[in-house]
Amino acid sequence: MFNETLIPKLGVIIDVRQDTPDIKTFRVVSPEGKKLFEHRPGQCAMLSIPGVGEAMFSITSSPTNTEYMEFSIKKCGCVTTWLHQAEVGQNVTVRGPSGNPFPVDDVFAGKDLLFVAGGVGLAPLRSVINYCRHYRDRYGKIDIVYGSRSKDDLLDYQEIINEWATDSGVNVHLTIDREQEGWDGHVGFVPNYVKELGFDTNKIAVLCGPPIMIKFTLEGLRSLGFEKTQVYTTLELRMKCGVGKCGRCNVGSKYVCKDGPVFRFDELDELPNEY
Amino acid sequence: MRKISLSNLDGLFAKIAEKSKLYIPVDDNKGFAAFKLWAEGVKMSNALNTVRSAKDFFFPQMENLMEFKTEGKNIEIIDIREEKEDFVVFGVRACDVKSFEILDRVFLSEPVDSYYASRREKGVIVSLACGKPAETCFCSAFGIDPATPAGDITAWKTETDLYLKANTEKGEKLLSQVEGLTEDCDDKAVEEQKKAITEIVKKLPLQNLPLDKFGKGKTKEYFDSPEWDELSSHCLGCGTCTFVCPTCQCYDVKDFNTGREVKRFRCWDSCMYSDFTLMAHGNSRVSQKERFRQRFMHKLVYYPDNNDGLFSCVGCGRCLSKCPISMNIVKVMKTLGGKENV
Amino acid sequence: MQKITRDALIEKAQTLLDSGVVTRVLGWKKGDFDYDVTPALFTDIESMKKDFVFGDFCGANFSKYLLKETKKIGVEGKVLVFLKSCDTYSFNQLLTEHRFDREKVYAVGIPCDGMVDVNKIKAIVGDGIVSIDDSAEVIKVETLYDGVKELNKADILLERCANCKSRKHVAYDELMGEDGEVIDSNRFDEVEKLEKMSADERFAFWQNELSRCIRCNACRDVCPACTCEKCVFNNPNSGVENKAAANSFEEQMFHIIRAFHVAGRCTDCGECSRVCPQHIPLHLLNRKFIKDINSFYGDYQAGETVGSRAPLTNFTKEDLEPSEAVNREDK
Amino acid sequence: MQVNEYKPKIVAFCCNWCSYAGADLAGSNRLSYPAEVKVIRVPCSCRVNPMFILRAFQRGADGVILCGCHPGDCHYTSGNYYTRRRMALLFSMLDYLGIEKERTRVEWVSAAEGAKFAATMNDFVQTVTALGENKRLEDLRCKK
Repeated sequence: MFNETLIPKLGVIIDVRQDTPDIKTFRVVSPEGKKLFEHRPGQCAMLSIPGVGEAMFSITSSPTNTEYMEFSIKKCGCVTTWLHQAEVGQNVTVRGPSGNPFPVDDVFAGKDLLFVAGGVGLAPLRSVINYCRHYRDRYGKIDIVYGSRSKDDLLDYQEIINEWATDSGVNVHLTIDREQEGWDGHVGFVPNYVKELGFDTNKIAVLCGPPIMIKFTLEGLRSLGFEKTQVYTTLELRMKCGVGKCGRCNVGSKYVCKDGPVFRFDELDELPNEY
Repeated sequence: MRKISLSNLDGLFAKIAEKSKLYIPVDDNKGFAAFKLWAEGVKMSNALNTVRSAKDFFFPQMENLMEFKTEGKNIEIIDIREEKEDFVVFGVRACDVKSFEILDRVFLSEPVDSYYASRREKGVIVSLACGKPAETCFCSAFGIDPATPAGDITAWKTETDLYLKANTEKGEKLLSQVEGLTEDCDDKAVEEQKKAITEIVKKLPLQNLPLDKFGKGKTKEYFDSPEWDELSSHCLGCGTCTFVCPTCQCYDVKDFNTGREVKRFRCWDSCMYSDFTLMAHGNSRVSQKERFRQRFMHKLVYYPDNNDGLFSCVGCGRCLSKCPISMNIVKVMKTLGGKENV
Repeated sequence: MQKITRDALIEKAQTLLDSGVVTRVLGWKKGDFDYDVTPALFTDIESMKKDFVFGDFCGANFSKYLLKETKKIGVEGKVLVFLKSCDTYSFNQLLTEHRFDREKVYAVGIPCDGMVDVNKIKAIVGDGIVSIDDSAEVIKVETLYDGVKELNKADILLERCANCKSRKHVAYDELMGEDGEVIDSNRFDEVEKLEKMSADERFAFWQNELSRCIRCNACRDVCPACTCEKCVFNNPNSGVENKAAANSFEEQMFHIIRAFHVAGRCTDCGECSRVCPQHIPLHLLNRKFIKDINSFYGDYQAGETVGSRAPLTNFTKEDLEPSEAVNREDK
Repeated sequence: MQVNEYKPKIVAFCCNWCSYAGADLAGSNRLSYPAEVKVIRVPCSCRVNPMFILRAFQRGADGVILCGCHPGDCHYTSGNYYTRRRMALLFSMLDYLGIEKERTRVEWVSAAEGAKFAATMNDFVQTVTALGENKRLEDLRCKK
């Protein structure tokens, strides 16, 4: 019998972390306690609970983590709501990895990097950021702009201030949408903040967040002089098979699960506007 | 080339059915054909084609993929795949044979879909030349010859005899199995029929579709065409075209909880359905226009983009005769490609 | 009954468009073959003169299209719709259920002497239809293989037209030609025939029919009574499959629920059977409900008047018991 | 006596105000009715949608019985009148499709009629036992 990609592997949730009021991060390993499979930064995996459904999630942990995989999941639909009530020890099924990773070893190598994320949009970027931090000497300066609705909605807040912000050559710029007690950082929307910060264009930018944020951030970067060939993002659409056969996650002739989820903006320009 | 008298067709079927399951087109009580398992007394239909396509044999409308048993926090994954049996499909028309090639490019490309592959491996296709193509046929527009269909064996039916010619090793094997019933012959009668079919095909009304206007790299040209509004305006959003289409291959994966275990199955899905791309946060194809456009863009542009220019339509004409509102790929091609070319 | 011609309808549309009574026309558009017509919206008379057709193949019931048409935002004026007598019942039923704005529609009733079923033609003449001349009672069909054949219109009518229940128009702003009468049809004959069979025979009959179902949902999507914004079969939380023809249970369930949901609201317009790609006689399910309703609770024709209370949203204290219903001798 | 006697599975939808109380009374009066009857409490017999009944058959029921207040006594004034019409049509349709009409039943049981509840259930179980397993409205996926 052939190996079948539709048949998943068994995984166990060994840790659940409440990141924000509606986002939890799940740590998953195989029943033997090992990492389920190797992946590259930016790739996804299908998680499922039999009888509830199967859905695609970004793998938020870095490939350099050899012990486990993590998924940061926002409570949104059927599967995510179910996962949010799951406890440690719960089995889930995992299938993957799906899609293409960020070109961290060729295009990104030696360059300055700018990561821009909004809300749960940090989830797919976290694996890349941690990968680049792990191989710190392979990359130039790293800037991270991350915004959320409020301080409580900032994902991985502790990790960001304790680890990312203390790394040398890594600049973290946090922002929240509205004034809040106990917050002395920047207040305002991400796109404006990016423009205010005014980055030089000699770097690669990676965006992820709500569509509206992506739209305006891209405009902002363009006004700063960035070319579309310098800016990457990651897409998400309805997926079922994860291998480009079930026919629903396509944007034009590209399948997000197979040809994506990572796209460069000039590539997206070639595709119809249906995502 | 081998031949057998039509009067002994049952003998041929019986011989094939000795070794493997045999499916032939059979008329129902209303005179519409469908592939059915052959058994003593089952007569082959004279209809041009079956209502459903032959894709069912390799990509059934519904199939169980795997099972799960859950208990508390534990899940057990059960692989229910089994070795498939050999089977023979008799009387597949040229268009449907071509559709297998189109499905193959999806399901047999990496990563191979083992459910499809295991059926494909076991099936032997006996195709049948179309003596009397219908006005809705336009396979020749896609370079398919209804007089010489592909398949493991090609068959031609004349007034008196059935002629058989093997094209593949699988076909040779099947022919040798029925060798005692058939006799060697020349291809005179077959050549005559081929000529006659070619003449008829020239008279069919839909042979010259503006195919050169579609294909690889035409996404931008048609995606924002204003014509989509009118073309899709009365689409009901049902799945008839998709489900009778031999090349539509989109599927859904769902779970069914039987109370004892969860069966994960896949079933045909239709891009015409409103829930096809529905996500918790919204739908990327908000109205019927986008769904309608997806179906035809996929057949005429996206699929060719990914498959060396091969169109994902075989001109079987099923959607022409089955669509509740008579909207179909021919009308789409004519409208978008410009009527002056037709 | 005089035959309404294409030209008469175009003339009517022109008058209404020119005078500004309507701004667009819902009509039939010519397709690739003589029997192949598509519903279309015309906004000017030139395109109508070019593409509009009217003939024996214009069976589609346009009342459901009015839902979408009257909800269009930013579109001024009324839409002209041509309604055959049977369509007017669906029109009224939709109004009863407040499904569209009557003020945005201008309905012209057109007399109809029955529409033709192309499948019946194909069953007689075979494939390869080159042309069909339906201008007279005797329909001339030319095929590639058999030359010209003459068919009697009565032999090739759509099922619903062969058993036409009414030539009377129950709703219109204007009527072309003379109105017809309600017909004492034989439409329940087949239901009765089935009822007389044994349970085993009935079961075998329906298994044979329903097993062909491919769950394309065309019967639901075309039905003028099925106008829910979100169908129960499309609700993932209902646990009902909307497309998986899993087994005979799912098929029975789908068809029972579909027919039950329109029971008392179904006007017997016959669209479900007309569009079924597998030719399942779905009208026999709907008619069973209509027949039962008539015999249990008194004659009721959905859509006969606007605002009537449907039998299933109504009751009397003397209604018969379910046990009596299934054991009636005269059922 | 046969050892492996066939025991049908029966689902009884009981309205909260009359029939469920009737079942309760049958229990407190120690009137016995077969254990194969699984009672599902619904706020009103009118709550039972035809899909519930089909669903019960799908999940392996051999008979489905619906109990509500006597006509005229509905807690919500008129719920059971609607039930009566719906079920008359549904049962007639099931019969029309060739499904045994004895597998479905509607019975009006008041809160005071514990004895009637027990008698009805005994009778219904007997009827369904005589019919044997539900084969015509079964979903094989749910069978063992």
